[in-house]
Amino acid sequence: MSTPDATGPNLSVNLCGIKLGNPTVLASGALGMTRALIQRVARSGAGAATIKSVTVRPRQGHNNPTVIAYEAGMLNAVGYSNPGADEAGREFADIDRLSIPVLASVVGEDAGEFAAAAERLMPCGFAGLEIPLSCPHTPGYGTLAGHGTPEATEQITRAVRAVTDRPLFVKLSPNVPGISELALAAIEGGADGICAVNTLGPGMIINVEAREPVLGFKMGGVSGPALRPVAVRCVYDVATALRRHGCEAPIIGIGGISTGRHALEMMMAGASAVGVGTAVYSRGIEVFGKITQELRQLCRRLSINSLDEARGAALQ
Amino acid sequence: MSTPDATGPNLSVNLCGIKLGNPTVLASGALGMTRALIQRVARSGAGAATIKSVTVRPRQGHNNPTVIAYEAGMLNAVGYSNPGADEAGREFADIDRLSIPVLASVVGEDAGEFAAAAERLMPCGFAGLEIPLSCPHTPGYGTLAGHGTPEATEQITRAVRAVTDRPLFVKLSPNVPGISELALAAIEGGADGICAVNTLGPGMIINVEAREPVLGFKMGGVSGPALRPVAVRCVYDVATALRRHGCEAPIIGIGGISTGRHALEMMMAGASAVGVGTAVYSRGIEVFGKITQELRQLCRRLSINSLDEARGAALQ
Amino acid sequence: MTENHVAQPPPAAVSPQTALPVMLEIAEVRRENATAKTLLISLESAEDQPGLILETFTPGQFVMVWVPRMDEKPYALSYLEEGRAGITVHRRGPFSKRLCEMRAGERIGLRGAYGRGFWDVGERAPGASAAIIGGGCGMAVLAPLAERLPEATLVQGARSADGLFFTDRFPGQVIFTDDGSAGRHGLPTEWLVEAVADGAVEAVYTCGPEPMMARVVELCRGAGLPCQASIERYMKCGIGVCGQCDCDGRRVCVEGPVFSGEELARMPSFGRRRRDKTGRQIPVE
Amino acid sequence: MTENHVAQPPPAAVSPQTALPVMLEIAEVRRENATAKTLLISLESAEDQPGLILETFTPGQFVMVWVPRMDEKPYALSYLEEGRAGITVHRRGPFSKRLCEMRAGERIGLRGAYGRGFWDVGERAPGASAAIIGGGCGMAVLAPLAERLPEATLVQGARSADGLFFTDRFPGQVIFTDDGSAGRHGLPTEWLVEAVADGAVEAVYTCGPEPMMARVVELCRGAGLPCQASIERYMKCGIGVCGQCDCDGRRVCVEGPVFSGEELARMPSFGRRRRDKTGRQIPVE
Ligand SMILES: Cc1cc2nc3c(=O)[nH]c(=O)nc-3n(C[C@H](O)[C@H](O)[C@H](O)COP(=O)(O)OP(=O)(O)OC[C@H]3O[C@@H](n4cnc5c(N)ncnc54)[C@H](O)[C@@H]3O)c2cc1C
Ligand SMILES: Cc1cc2nc3c(=O)[nH]c(=O)nc-3n(C[C@H](O)[C@H](O)[C@H](O)COP(=O)(O)OP(=O)(O)OC[C@H]3O[C@@H](n4cnc5c(N)ncnc54)[C@H](O)[C@@H]3O)c2cc1C
Ligand SMILES: Cc1cc2nc3c(=O)[nH]c(=O)nc-3n(C[C@H](O)[C@H](O)[C@H](O)COP(=O)(O)O)c2cc1C
Ligand SMILES: Cc1cc2nc3c(=O)[nH]c(=O)nc-3n(C[C@H](O)[C@H](O)[C@H](O)COP(=O)(O)O)c2cc1C
Ligand code: FES
Ligand code: FES
Repeated sequence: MSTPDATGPNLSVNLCGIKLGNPTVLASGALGMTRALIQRVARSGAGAATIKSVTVRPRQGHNNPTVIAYEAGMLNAVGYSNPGADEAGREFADIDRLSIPVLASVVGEDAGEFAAAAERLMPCGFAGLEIPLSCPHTPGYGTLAGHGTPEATEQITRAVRAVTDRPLFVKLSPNVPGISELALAAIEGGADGICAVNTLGPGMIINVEAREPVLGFKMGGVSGPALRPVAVRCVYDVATALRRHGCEAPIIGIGGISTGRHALEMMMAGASAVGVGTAVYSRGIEVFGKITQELRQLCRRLSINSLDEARGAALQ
Repeated sequence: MSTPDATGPNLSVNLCGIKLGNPTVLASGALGMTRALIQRVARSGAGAATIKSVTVRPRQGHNNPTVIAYEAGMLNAVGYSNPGADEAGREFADIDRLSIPVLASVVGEDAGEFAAAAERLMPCGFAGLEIPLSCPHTPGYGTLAGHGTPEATEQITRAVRAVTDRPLFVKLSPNVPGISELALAAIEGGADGICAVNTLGPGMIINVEAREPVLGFKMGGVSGPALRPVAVRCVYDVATALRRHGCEAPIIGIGGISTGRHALEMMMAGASAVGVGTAVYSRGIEVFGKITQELRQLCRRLSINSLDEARGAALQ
Repeated sequence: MTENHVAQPPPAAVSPQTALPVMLEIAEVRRENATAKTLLISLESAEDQPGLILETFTPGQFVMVWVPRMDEKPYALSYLEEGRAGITVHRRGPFSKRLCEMRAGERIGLRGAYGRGFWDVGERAPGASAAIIGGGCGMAVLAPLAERLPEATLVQGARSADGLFFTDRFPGQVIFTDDGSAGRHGLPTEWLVEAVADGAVEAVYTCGPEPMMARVVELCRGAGLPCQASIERYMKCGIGVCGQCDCDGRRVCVEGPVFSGEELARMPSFGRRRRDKTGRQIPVE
Repeated sequence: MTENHVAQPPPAAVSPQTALPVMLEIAEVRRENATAKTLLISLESAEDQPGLILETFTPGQFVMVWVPRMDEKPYALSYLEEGRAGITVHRRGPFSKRLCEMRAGERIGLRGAYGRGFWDVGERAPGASAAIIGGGCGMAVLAPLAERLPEATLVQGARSADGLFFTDRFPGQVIFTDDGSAGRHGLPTEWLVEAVADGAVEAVYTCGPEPMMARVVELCRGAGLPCQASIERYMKCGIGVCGQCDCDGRRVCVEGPVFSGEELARMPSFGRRRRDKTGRQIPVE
């Protein structure tokens, strides 16, 4: 899987020891609710996958509509619905039997809940762990709970770091004045890598006939094409800051990636791998294989033999 | 002009005494570099227009590319190129002779420069004045100069308030954790109304062949469809905060408006009028007449007789 | 005859890039039985708010129905006529209750139609020798199919007479009730057992309570008959992205809700487990 | 003959929703004269990076040329052949100097072609009796037009022999030099004065230094001849949104760069004032 294609560029990626055959990663929240769907994502060619975020206790989430799409992207306010860490632990038991590495994703209202959820899930065999501190539309969580400050970032990261040795990624919000500070705080707290970014905004779409916001929670995070340039800039900022601090922590670049060209753009901004969520809607579940194929062709045309050559190529 | 169409809904708007025949306003930076183009915008049916932002001294701005468009919106990093307040004063002399009200827009590196530019320009006959505290891509200005904090907002607003009696609008950034605080700070500083919002991000688009960001300044503010849901939510937040404080200051909602439906959506979120920038590209300079016509038909179909009935209809 | 002639289902219609509810006026409300109503919705203003995909509608596809300030849930289109679409709602919980209280002139939001409906219908599938077997509200899903296959035998099962659907719409149908208050006493699967024994049926389409469908699929499998069933799973996005409607790795909203008997045979949860709103697995029925 | 037959210019091509440079390889560099070179650019990889709008190219349209880490400026397409497009660059300041130093194999970014080119060319406009009058680098703009109007008289003016363009490409052209080092001694406008007097010309297309074009437009106006001129203004966006290229309320990038004599007569800045990068008005020439 991580063996380079004899006839093409080497698309394999090593994320703190996690080996990916290609840089596409299922982003948290798309499909990753069940083991069976993650298996399908693996079959469709993803390099790795992230499960939908899990809390200690079960959550119903917001009422529908929770996911809507407009011409420039998607808005969602799912509200962290999930069956709770115990049930998720059963769902994802022996997850390391899958053909690709799978990352856990856990959230909580405070550092203790983050750590508790991580502790319950990690024995399933997850290759690594992501902690989003950045959801813009769930009261009690993410930016609505102040998790997006450097202090909270460092504190929560430290708490989770204490319960797992597996590679730990902190997922940041694009809706902050200085994302680099947050990245450095995460590294300070013990993170091995950064996921950038979570959804933008939040945004709102109002139906004028109903005189009412469409989403059940009224507002939701923006993903897809609308987010892409902001996400690329965030990755560029984070990569620049990490370099400046001599830190080699990898970045998973997430936001609006739907083609091989987008993936390469994100990697040139400094990402080692790319997360894909909304494009499952616009290009189908086969999007992982499609992106990888396009990336392979593009690298060939541009004489890029390995992703190491591309990573950060646009940084100063 | 402000007389309601006998056969249709009343689309006129009164912005702190500034009378608009319809709610479309040319947003600052699109076309508003010259008096002649503002005249064309007036002929194409805009309710009002804003000039491109002016500084005390002339500025070259950033190198090209300064404006690019991708599938979900536009990125710009013009960098406040302008001929300076003296030359702009000549360009826009007797601007009150135009058939529509025109708003000045001034920026500076500090409160004193804002006030100086305003003092030089207002005698031209501008109907009102906008001060953007929110540009995300010009060092020394806007959010890159810390103008987007409640303290700076109040201070700069107060300085400009001291030099003009005309309606004063403060233009806010969507890239802040709490836009409502900024709106309240602006009102506290003496603003008569709020413009929400300036561009998003910044964002970055990298050309993978060139391995280089496309914009001359590498990153730039995102406008157009990508911005719309975030802008609508910002207006919704600001309107909610102003209501809660019993403040009736009007909001000019700006961001991604290109159809009558978008305009109505923005007004239902709490805006009294709507700014239009990027849509000059996507629908041509005739966009103002098109939006107004679509808005008229939509209001008719929804039995909305005056925009007062629509304004804030989606607020709780 | 093998299952092969239905084994290559067509891909679901390509999703448009927008998925936003379109508000439409209810033109007429019809009572169908003691607990169900049909809302006939005017498509007149759908032109002003583009987004619906009805040109390519196939029976079995569903729409997401939005009641502002409340919720949005999936309902099959039970009618699609010139200028009107209909959903038939069985009163179960608070949302379906609210829909059943709607009156003509009120507006609801629709997006869709989504999903993969019944396929190979009326072209390669046998007409006269096909059976359409509905149970309860499953009749809403099957009705447009029954209209396109007028030669097929329509068999409906209900608890009792006051739970029957569309008795006037399909006069020739075979009716079963659990309590014998109308039609034959018993379950519609009994009809299928006989028909299979007589060799009188060559293809089966079904929708109803999952245990009933599981029995139908099992019978068809035993007899080597092609069969399609429309299943229900909790839905959120309706467009294949959230994963909520998963049934053994298949997203019911885009790869279903109609599946072939072959597919269902490879889905161990069918007839056994579904997921609630949190994603937790719970038993079916 | 009135100006009416060119008075209704077609609208500029509808902009696509993306405006991003496409990086293309320079296939060949040709020296045109002492200070100008032509870059012939391969369109081969344009398919992989869609964005160029060349199918609808009309002579007079321009592309925005990007040199990464430097700047992006407008250049007319001087060639458009199977698989290749060309720009001809006169060395003036640092950017054009950099372009003139480019070698085959290097890549530059292009977006466009943008703007309104010459119109009614070869259909309603007279062929044999048309004149194309170019001065200096204006020849780059006019060359594709001259190719489409082979019957027209092409008149070129230059300071001296070593500033001439395309002498081999258009062998039949009439040449003027300020110093008499080649062709006739004097200005190409002198040719127009004579031709007008002889009644030998029925339509004029021009591009060159603005004072020259102003004189051409004035002569045509006096003679009642239809005329089109391509003008230069400082450009930023190239797509009609920033307002930088304004000339009396017309955006040169989308409503121009080609204007009719009638339009130019209503543009008081033509031949007099342009704007620098800050937007300040400065005298032309
Ligand atoms: C593809 C599909 C087509 C359907 N077509 C019809 C139809 O034509 N007529 C009809 O009456 N009903 C139909 N349903 C069921 C309908 O969507 C509702 O589930 C039902 O009306 C009960 O909702 P409630 O809120 O009133 O009751 P509740 O008490 O909330 O729910 C009753 C049961 O319905 C299920 N349910 C609730 N919400 C959803 C949801 N968002 N998605 C899926 N299942 C849910 C749950 O399993 C729950 O146990 C369909 C469902 C699906 C998936
Ligand atoms: C529609 C159009 C078509 C053009 N076609 C050609 C062509 O085919 N061949 C050619 O050599 N040149 C052409 N130009 C001019 C070209 O864009 C550059 O202006 C020129 O090459 C000088 O640039 P520089 O930076 O080297 O010199 P500078 O010293 O920077 O500029 C010299 C002068 O060029 C003008 N200029 C500079 N930048 C721009 C700009 N971004 N937009 C418009 N004018 C500018 C200024 O008035 C300046 O005084 C065209 C311009 C326009 C508007
Ligand atoms: C429907 C949906 C649900 C999501 N749920 C989660 C989640 O539970 N946890 C999380 O960290 N991010 C969540 N996200 C954010 C994505 O992981 C991702 O950061 C974002 O959507 C940007 O990537 P994209 O443009 O490829 O979708 C969700 C996104 C979507 C669209
Ligand atoms: C090319 C361009 C230049 C702009 N220049 C300015 C400016 O000088 N001052 C300002 O306040 N806003 C400026 N803006 C922001 C717009 O006024 C507006 O807030 C933003 O573009 C969102 O609206 P839109 O989506 O309708 O374009 C500029 C926007 C664009 C696209
Ligand atoms: S309901 Fe979201 S994937 Fe099916
Ligand atoms: S260059 Fe921007 S409007 Fe013409």
